[in-house]
Amino acid sequence: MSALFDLFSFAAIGAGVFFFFAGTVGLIRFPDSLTRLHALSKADNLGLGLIVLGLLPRADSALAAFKLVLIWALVLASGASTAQLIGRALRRGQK
Amino acid sequence: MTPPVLAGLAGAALVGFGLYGLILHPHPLRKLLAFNLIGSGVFLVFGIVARRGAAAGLPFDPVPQAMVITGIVVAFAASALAVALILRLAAVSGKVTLDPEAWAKTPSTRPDGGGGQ
Amino acid sequence: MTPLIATTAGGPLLVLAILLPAAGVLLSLALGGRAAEKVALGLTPLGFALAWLIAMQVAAAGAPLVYAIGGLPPPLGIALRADGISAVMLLVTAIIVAAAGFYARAKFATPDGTAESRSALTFWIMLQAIWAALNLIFVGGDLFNLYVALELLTFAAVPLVCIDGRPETLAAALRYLLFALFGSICYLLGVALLYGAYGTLDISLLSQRVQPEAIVWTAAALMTAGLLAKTALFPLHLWLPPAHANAPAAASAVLSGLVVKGSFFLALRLWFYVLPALPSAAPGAVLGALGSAAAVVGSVLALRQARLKLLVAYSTVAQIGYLFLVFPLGLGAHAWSALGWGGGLMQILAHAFAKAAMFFSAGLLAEALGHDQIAGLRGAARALPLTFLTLGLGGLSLMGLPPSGGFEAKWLMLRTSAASGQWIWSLPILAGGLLAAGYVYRILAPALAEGEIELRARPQRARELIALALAMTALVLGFAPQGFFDFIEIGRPLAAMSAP
Amino acid sequence: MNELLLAAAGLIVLTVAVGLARILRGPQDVDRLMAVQLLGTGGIAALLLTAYATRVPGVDDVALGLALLAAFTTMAFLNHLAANEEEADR
Amino acid sequence: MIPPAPFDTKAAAARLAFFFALWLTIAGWTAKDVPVGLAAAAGAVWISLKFLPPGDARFRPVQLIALAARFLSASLIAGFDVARRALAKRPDLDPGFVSCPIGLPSGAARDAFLLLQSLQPGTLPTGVEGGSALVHALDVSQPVAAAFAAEEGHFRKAFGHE
Amino acid sequence: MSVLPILDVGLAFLVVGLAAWTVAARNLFASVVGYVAYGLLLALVWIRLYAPDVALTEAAVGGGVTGVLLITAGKRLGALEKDEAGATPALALKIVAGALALFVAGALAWVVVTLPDPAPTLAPAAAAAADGPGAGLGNPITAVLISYRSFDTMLEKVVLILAVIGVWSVGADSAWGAAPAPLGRPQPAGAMVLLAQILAPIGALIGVHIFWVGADAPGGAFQGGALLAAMWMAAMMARLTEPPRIDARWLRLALVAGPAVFLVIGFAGLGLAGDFFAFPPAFAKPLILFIETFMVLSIAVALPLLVAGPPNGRSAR
Repeated sequence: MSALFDLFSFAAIGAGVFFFFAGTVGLIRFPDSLTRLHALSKADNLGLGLIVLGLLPRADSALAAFKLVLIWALVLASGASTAQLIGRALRRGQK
Repeated sequence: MTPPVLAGLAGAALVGFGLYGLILHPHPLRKLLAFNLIGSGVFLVFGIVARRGAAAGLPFDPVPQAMVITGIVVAFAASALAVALILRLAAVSGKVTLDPEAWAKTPSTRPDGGGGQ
Repeated sequence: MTPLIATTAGGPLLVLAILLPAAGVLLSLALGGRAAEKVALGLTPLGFALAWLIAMQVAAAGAPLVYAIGGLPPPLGIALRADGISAVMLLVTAIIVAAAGFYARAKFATPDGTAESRSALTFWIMLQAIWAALNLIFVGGDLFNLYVALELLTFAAVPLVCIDGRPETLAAALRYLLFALFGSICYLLGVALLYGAYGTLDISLLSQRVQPEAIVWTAAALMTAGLLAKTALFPLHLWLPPAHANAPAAASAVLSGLVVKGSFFLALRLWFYVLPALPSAAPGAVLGALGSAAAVVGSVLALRQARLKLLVAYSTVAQIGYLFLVFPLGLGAHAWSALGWGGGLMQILAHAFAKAAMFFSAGLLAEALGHDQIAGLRGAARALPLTFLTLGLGGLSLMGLPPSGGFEAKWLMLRTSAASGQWIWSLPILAGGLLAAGYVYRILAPALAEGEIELRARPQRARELIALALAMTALVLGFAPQGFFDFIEIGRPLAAMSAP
Repeated sequence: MNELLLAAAGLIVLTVAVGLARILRGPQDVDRLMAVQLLGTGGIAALLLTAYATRVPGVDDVALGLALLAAFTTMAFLNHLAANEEEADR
Repeated sequence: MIPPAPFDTKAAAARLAFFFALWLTIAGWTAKDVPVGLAAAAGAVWISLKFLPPGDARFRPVQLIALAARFLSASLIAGFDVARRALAKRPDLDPGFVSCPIGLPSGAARDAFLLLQSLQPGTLPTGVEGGSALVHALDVSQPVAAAFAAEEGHFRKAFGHE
Repeated sequence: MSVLPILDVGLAFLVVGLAAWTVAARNLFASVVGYVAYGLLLALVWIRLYAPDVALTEAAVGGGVTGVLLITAGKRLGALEKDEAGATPALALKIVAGALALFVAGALAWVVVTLPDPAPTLAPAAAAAADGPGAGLGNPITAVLISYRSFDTMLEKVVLILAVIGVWSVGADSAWGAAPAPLGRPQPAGAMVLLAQILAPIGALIGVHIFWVGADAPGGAFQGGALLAAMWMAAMMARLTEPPRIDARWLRLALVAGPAVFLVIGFAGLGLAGDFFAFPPAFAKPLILFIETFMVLSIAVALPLLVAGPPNGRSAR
């Protein structure tokens, strides 16, 4: 059972790292600020989500697991909001 | 290389960079950033002292850590006061130079009529 | 092995001396408006009484008063400790703060029709905060606690510099702040190293444990450099003249007379009390050389100033230089050390009183004439005799002419340099005295000359008398009895070994 | 397993470090800020991984604090853009 | 700015329950801390009522769960989408703005919808002007506006904004 | 073999690299952003030094409040920078400064690496005193801050108050008593409002938790107060609420509450426990929590005021 959990953790965390990597590549490679913003707001949030998912089986209690999810949710809300705000500023030609 | 040693070397480097910036940058906000770098380097030194002091079941010596917390508060207050001064200076005069020559009003203490402008 | 540091009789007075003005700060802010002035002035007699009581207790005990806060002795807790010089400095601070407070009433009264004004509230709160910070510096027994006191002092002093809001004062305040922050962070780094080396920051415990090793030298160098920046010792003096010259007179007096002494006092604590185990010749020589340079350079720069307040501020740079001669002349356990120690302390006191009196007078002069250009002083002495008498008496002490505290200080220092064979230190003392005569002459000569002068307003007699009283005090110090010098020996490590 | 968690944390820190090239390159202030956002998210991830590998107590609260404050600097930054824009429009 | 609304007991109770549950999540269950938790939750309710007065949203649990599931899968797809485009030999992009009409009135509900929408694959709303959300898309050849309208329908169902 | 060193070395390089960037950047704002990123990373470093309390402080102050302060200043001054750039330091000065910095850093590194072994420590003393003066607080750092070194902590709050007055005092005379300028723009975007509406109550809850848990676990009055302060700032940036007038009575009382309560209880200690700032053992813990509650209040009020700046506009009510 624990080996299964470990495998699950490993897979999820590995995928999370991959998405962080992809987000960074997007941030470096994409040609303009608006497209870079997509890379940032989508890939990294998913990356963090997967890492949280991978850590869930290792949490001490259900409450601790919920706490991890809460952390993710907060980052998600912040990231999504600021992405919109930055996009809005860029659309208006502000830098 | 244990974390304390690494952090100690990093702290020393931070102090060095900060000192360099503090002496050289003419802009007061840059000086403030440099001061904050020195500050965090000093806090890291406290941090390694605390970590090395692990004993009696405590993974760290609580006294230096408490001092760091006090120090961070004080450093923040200092930054806020400095920023308020810089912004006010910029608002009333349109410039933020610290060169005393630029501010000297009386001609006799101002040999060539202007410092950092 | 280490004696337990325990509270002595009279110890609670030390806590009160710090917390009384600190409580005044809180009360002034909470009540706001006119209450701040009342609170600040109301506390001055209480504060003076406390300082007096502490001095009496120290004299009676012949030993330092100690208070372990919360009943928790060092190394885990914090101790306060008042010895002879602490008690003297507490008294001086109480006197000058009170003088500055009563002197400042005319300028920092809350105007009628407003509930609260910016400059008044700031001044009264910061005055009390400076008082609290200085008292803690004088009696603090823990190096980190003293760091907090240093910061308290900085945060209280900086807003006073720019209290009138002109751009050049804001720039001066900003420079002062950056220097001061640099100074305190260097100090703090030294504190971190000392804790890392010995696991305590209590001064008396440290003094027993300190060995001359690399980490101690590094810590000492860093702390000293930081304190020098805060004390404005040459070549780190650049911030002082604009800051002190542009502040209102009452604030300048406190800044020049007391605030720079706070960081100097810590330098004394560091070398005389924390590090007596270090060999003292080399650091003493370095600090003495810097001090000598400051005494000469500061005096020369003072000679060249066109504004009276700037002249007085540069004179502070020079007089700070003399203070540092206490390191080559007083450090160590020599037969002559006590003599040099007495000279150094006398210089602190004489300069504090003389400089406060001179800034007060310069402020009165500027208010009466509408400017403080030295070139425009012709005939002013006739119109403002009391003010110029004060300037003259203060100048007497700065020059080091008898009878004055300044003379006593320089005389003791000259005697020490002769007794110790370090004749080299007598050169800057004499040169500085001559240069000081030059700049005092520059003020007095035009003022005493014939000339017509138009006064905008006649200064209040009471304010002139406050300034005069301080100048007289600087003079009277010249007659300090032997008992005074015995008193400042109380609690000095190595004092027993170096009886005069 | 703990080693793997730490390795993952190390990789994320490295990735973030590469992303910080945007602070260096810009070209706009917004791009620099995005790199800080990336660092915030990646930092929280690395923090959580380290916490579960080394069992330092209270790290989840640190992550919670960082998560709460993730958007702060960006909010302040954007508010100042808006101020500039209004001045330009006038 | 916000007119004082009559105190909505039901909303307050619901929020208290929510925030207290959140407290337990954060702090864990300790009997002696419960009073503090309740006080903190009450404070949070006060803040949230002050800043976000209860509206007329009606929650429909089934649709809400459906929405959450859709949202999670969408954000997974969004991540893959960005990763694919970023790691392609040449970044596969055809970016541009798409104007999508939006029916939700301005307010918290619309902001929340846009928040969710910003996590959809390839799209990023950048504010609303003149009744239309201006959505930045990584690939404007995709049916961005149609997907946006469909999502709005789902959202309205889940929150009873019909 | 352990991978831990890889993480640590990477972290150290990143921190030092960001510091170097902060000093070396040509553009003012780029330098500020570098510093903010650096502040975030430090939280990680503190975790590696087993200092979660400090990490929390660094996250709240370095990552949040300082970030807002510096980004605001950087953005406002960015427009000025071209006029001011002026004097570039001479090469000789650069060399001297570089040599000095190198010397200091080198000496420091040497001293730090050769710190005495075994390290002197007060940890055993603190652990032994945990149930006496430590008042049964499970978090020794809180015990140090409020009990052993109460004097530092109380005076540090006074420093904070002085800084607030100092910031106010640079304002115009005519503005005295008025409120600081709003933190946000007149009509904030919907996304920002929503974010503040979500974060403020949740963040307040978390702030209270971090304060409360600080008695026994990492956390404490300063960290909790800083989070509450950040949430207030978020609400102000989204214009859900406005900065208060600086002459408001409640504001003044909230500012002084922390140190004042500490001071009063410290004085009472003389009567109750025989010493200033001593706590009677029977109810030391509730007393400490009582003091800390007011500390949280003072910090939560002081930090946003420090960021908001001097009063603005005219003071007439």
